[in-house]
Amino acid sequence: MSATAVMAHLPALAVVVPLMTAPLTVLVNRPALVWRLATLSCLLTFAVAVGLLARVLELGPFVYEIGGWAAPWGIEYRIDAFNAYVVLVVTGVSAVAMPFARRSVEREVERDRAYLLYCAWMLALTGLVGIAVTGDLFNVFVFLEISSLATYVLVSMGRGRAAPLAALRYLVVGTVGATFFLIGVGLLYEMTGSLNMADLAARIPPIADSRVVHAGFVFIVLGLALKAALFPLHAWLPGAYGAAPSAVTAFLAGTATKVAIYALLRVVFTVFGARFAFGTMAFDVLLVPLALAGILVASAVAVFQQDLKRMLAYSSVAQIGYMLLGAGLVSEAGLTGGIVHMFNHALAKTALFLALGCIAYRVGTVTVASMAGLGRRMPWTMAAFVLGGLSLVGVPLTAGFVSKWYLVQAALERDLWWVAAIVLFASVLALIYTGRVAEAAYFRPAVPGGLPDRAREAPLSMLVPVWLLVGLNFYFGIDAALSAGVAGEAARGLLGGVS
Amino acid sequence: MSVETTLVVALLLPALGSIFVGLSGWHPNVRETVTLATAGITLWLVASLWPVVAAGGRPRIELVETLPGVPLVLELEPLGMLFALVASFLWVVTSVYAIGYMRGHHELNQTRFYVCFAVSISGALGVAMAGNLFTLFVFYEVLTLATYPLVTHSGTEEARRAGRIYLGILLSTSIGLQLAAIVWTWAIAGGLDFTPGGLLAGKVDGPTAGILLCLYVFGVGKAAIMPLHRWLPAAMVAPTPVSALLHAVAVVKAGVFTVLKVAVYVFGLDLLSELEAGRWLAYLAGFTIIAASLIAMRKDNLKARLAYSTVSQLSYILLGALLATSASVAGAGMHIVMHAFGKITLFFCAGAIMVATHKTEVSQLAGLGRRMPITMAAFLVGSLSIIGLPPFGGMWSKWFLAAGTLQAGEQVLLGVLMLSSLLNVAYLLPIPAKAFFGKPTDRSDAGGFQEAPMACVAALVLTALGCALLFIEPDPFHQLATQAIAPLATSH
Amino acid sequence: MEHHLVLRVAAKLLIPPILLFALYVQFHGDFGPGGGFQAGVIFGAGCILYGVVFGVDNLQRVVPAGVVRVLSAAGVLLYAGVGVWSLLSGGNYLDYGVLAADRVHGQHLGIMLVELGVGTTVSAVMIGLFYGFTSLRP
Amino acid sequence: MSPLELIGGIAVLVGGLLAVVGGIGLIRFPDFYTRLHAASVTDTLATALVVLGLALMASGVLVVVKLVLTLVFLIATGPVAAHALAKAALHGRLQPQLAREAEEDRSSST
Amino acid sequence: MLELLALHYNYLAVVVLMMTGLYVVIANGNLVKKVIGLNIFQTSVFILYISFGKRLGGTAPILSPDFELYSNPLPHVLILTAIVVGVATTALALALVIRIHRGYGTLEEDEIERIEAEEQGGAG
Amino acid sequence: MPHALSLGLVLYVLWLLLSGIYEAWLMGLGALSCAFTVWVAARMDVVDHEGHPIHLRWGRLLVYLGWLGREIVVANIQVVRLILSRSMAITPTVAHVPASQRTDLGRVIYANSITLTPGTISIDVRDGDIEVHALTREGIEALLEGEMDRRVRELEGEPG
Amino acid sequence: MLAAAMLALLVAMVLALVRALSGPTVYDRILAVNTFGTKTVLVIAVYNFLSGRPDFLDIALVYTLINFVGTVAVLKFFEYRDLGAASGSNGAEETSR
Ligand code: NA
Ligand code: NA
Repeated sequence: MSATAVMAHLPALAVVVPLMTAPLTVLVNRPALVWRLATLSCLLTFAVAVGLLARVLELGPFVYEIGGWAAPWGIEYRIDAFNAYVVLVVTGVSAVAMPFARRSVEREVERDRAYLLYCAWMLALTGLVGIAVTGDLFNVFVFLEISSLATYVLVSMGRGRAAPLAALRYLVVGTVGATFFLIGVGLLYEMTGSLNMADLAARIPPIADSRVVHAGFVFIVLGLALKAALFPLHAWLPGAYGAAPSAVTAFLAGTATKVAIYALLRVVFTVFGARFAFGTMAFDVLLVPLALAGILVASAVAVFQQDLKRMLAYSSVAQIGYMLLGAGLVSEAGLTGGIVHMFNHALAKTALFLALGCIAYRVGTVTVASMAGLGRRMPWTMAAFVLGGLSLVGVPLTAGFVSKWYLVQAALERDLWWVAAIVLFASVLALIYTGRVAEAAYFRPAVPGGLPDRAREAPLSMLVPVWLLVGLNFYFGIDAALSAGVAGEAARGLLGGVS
Repeated sequence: MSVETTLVVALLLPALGSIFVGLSGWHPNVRETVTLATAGITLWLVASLWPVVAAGGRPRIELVETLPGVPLVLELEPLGMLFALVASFLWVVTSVYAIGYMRGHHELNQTRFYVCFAVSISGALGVAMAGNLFTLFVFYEVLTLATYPLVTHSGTEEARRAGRIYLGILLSTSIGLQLAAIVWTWAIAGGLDFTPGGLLAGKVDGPTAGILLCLYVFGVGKAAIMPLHRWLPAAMVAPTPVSALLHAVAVVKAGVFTVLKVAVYVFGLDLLSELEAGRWLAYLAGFTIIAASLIAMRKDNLKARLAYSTVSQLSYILLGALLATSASVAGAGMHIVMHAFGKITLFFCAGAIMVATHKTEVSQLAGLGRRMPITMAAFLVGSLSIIGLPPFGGMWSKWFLAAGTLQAGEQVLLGVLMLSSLLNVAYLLPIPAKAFFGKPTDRSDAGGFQEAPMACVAALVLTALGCALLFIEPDPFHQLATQAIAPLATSH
Repeated sequence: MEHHLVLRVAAKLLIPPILLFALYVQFHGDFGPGGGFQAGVIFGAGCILYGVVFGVDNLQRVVPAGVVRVLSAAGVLLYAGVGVWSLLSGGNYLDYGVLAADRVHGQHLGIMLVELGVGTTVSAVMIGLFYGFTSLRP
Repeated sequence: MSPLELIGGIAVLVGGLLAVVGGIGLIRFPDFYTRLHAASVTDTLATALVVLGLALMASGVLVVVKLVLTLVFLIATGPVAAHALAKAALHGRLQPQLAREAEEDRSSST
Repeated sequence: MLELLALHYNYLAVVVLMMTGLYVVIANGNLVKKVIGLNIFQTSVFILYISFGKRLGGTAPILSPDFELYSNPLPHVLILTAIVVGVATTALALALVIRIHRGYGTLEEDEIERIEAEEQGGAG
Repeated sequence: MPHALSLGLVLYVLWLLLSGIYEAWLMGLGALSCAFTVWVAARMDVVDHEGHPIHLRWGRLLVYLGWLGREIVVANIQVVRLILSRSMAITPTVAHVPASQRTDLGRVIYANSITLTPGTISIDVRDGDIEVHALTREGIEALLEGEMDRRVRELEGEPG
Repeated sequence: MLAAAMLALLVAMVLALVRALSGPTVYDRILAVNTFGTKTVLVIAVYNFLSGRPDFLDIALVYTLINFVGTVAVLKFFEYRDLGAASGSNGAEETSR
């Protein structure tokens, strides 16, 4: 196939590459080889994602028909700036976390089960990318469940007996969410006879008064909100993130909820349209307060966590609030802020979880108490953690700042000064919980015998991914032209679908 | 090297130097040589820009467009020049002092100290050279974060608590209020550039401007207006060179400088002088001046007393900025310089006393003048300058501030300034008086001459001389301060 | 002694027709997508019935765990591979029409292979899960 | 509606009603073993009536074959499952609630 | 009329099943029962989809005459896929349940939470 | 081997019945499928006189099924009456019923017939008898009369 | 008529569900779930006719099979606490002599 032919098939390749890798990981029996295969696949998928984004920015939105059948009967992949952006985030996080995973997995997962982890990882990636590229609602469900099932497996592979418990709890909530989504999709199908998003978008307005459509909206939104861990439906997340193997947590934190948010925004803005969602259904009346409550409550809870994985997990719940707040403000600035925060938070949170993975690798436990004196023992890791934390706080020149800038701007645009105030206040909470770690690491002397002897700097193969992300946090904080630019384009695309 | 390049290099040099400082950590001599060399070159670079700015040049360079319409811009205007000069000069002096102090005090983690110190200077210079509100905010935060490890330096529970308060107040106000104000300003004005005559002039109505002003004034926690002053006394647990950095060189000065810049270039004096909120804030500054002085009087701990003194003195500058007259703004600008030299002298002295005698309380100092005559003489000089008495530089800034209150028709605030000077006398002068004329409580003080290490003494003598020199030659700084409001000055 | 005589005999009678029915569904998916899932489920269920009644060791003898692992992977590979084949033949992903000179024939061939992949994977995964369960003794 | 369809419909309806009766038995009967009997009402006659009724209404041979196959499978597996259930319950020491005389018989015989 | 009624009773059954399943999932402390509840909950959707059958057929698309065999394959796929997903989920859930039982020796959530709390208390 | 051949044949008939499409391609697939199934079944060791009882008297089996169907209908009516009766006059009974069949298969058919008939359930199958739970004592008594036992025994041919 | 039959079947399903939830023994529950499954098959079959599309008969068949295998597996698990053992002492070997 020529290069142009490859370009034409990028949407399919983004799904096919990880999909083909998954069975290969099962067939290959040696963990080291499996990892190499998975890493190669992740990098390849990322390259595909880059190509996809470049193509969209160059040509504008385009459609790829799976199986060569035209929509609405065949399944089509519909690519615009938003999809391409999300695919880039997902594959990028995977491509960074996978190289990191080898050492981490060696330590945290039994050797003969490692292949299962890589297989599930690739399937999760397949599902997540699939959700992002497909233009068919039922296909979203299928990919959602592929990624979810793989994710449950991944979570259950964490150390200790808490891992299967967390996985099961996640499974229960995730299944309820997916089932809600499926019900909603079914109701829409019943009313319109279509599953294609673009087709639905055209067919819904004439029947927007139907109660079945309303119910469909509620079910779909509820289901995706569960998957996205929108406060107060977030209870599964800290347990799952806390129990999963470190590399998996980093991968999930950067991708899973974001893709769910993508799906939510896609359905709300593209399928139902902002007029229906926010006009008829008054969705923002619910979404904005919940997002804000999530930002505040989860941030506050994070402050009191002793386990750092759980702390960051609660922080994620808060950050999800930011992303959805942007959507709830229903403006270009708000959506841009929400979408760019998907990108920026992926950079920051993945860096932080990977840094935690380094600590877990050397120290074993990741509690605030076990950080004491670690600033000297693992200087590069801790520095990365602190810098990543700055991005989470939203200090200027870090990626996190860019998101907050847009969100505050969007809030002020609508004269919601108190929303702006909460957004900013929560940054201070983020400061407190990340600051606590920095304080312990640098200004608290190590308890004699508190750190194991092997607690020295993490190996280079783990540090490089961490610092790559830290560097990107600053790069995209200093020059946000690309990240914010594409997010803006995606936001305009979402809003443009309405008017 | 073009002027713009010089600007960038001067800004980045301390940060780059910090890397070398960090790398040379295992060799204290190399480390300190690098520190001094970096400080010296930085001062030379900054000074080389002075003639350009004095001649009316406004070197400007856009580094990168972070967000659409929100670039990182450096621009050096007179007020910034003034601040940059003070900061870079005092860095040299403080570095000399720090070497003596840190070695004499056998501090741990000295490398971290020097690294953070250098980054802080970059932050301060960035604040001074910021061409728009966003850039200023960026470096304001850099400064906050880089000084946090310095405040927490000793790692004791008290130090960590102080660090928490420090970071908590400074970051929460800056992110919570200042950033909001900046975004709002952007929304109103469509840009963030510092504009002579005021970015917001003519674009905003009274009440909105009032709220914005409050956001800015309270959002700049480093200016330590009450009730946001708590971090400053708390931070006195830090080593003395850090106190110098906080109180004189960089941190609080960055705070009041920010308010001054906002007053002059964002609101513009015309708009500001009409704002009711500005008046109320000026009164709050007046209250802070008196209240902090009263608290200072009751503090026996020397550094705590000096810290409250700083709180009080900072509000002089706020007062000057908020009154928004030509004289008050000039006075405010000059007070940045004058207070810096006076207060750094006092802290150097306090540190020298601590290194030499391990004394921290005012009540322990009786009779110390015989043992440490040079230090106590310098303390007297610093005190007099802070009080505003001739023949020291502090007199000039107070003079212009007083004139400013009258220009603005605020006789009450003139009274505040007068009363405050008396209070200054009451809490500062007893210290050298006791030292020279008091009876030693401690037998060792009766012994012979025993000053702090040479580097410390040299530094504090230098700054004390600076106080005197500023009395004789205040013009360069007065010129810079008035240049900033030149359009206004001609219109009055 | 013969504890589950009824079950044993019933299973012996039922299993061959079940397996055949699975294959029937596999190849008669109405030429539309979907047949593979059912077929795989049925085939897997038949095998599991055998495993439940005659013991997992016997089932392991019939379908060793390694074979199950390979089959589950091979099915996915077949599924995805047909898609790639259609890509390489100049069509879109899973556009089977290009797989043969005659579009209809190509469609049939493509669907059959894809369904075979699905069926293989589904049944292998089911058996694999059964092995997983039985190896996890509470 | 053809007579065949009518008969089929009636059969299906009767089957459905039988299923309800079975369900009632499932609720009313006092213990597990007796409930098994109630369930077998559905397993046998109700199922047969419904499926055969449907077969009478069916239009294609294929549908009839599938229906018959379903019935055969249901009839073949139903008693096996019921037997397995009863046996498992007994093995799990679930004692049947017996009529008094029968209980005496049983105790005397063992 | 009767058919309409039946259709509505269908919805009723779906809702009843859904609520029952959800209730068991939420209210029951036993993990196995939770899984069963989840299953019931999912089953409600299958029934919902099947009860759409009529409409599903109503919109059969007409493709090119070559492919009349493909007349709407959708309903099949939808339900089957959903069922397969449901079965996979249940299987995974049960596997997890077994591992949990092995780890904690119980499947009651209260009990597990108590054990967890004790562990936390012992560690901190 | 005869079992395997016969099984393959029976399965192929089933295939043809189900398929309804008599093209060479699909019929070939059917043959392959049957062969594959027989192969798997042989690996499973289920192709024997129990798994594929060619020795049964198939003619009698049809007669028996007819008889059994009638019994089931009758029994159904009785149980339905019991369920719906207000007093619910049940007398649950457990008893051992003699089973005179010579083969396991025969006993299984007998046990399943008992279970299929509402009102009686076989709980356990032993060599000489079957333990039965009945809803009423009459159910046991009917079984003890031995007609079903005899009819099933007559089905048994010579195991091959 | 079919609709009424369907309604009846649904009622029966609800009754089974009640038993499944109220227990009291695990065997009651399994029995109820098994019965529930049988009725689900019937409902699917009837609905096929009601909607005029006999597409789902395959599903009904599959469901029957799964219902049976599932019941046996669950029973076995509860009886022996182990899915993997051969039922009773004899496996296929014994009978295949
Ligand atoms: Na997250
Ligand atoms: Na019976």
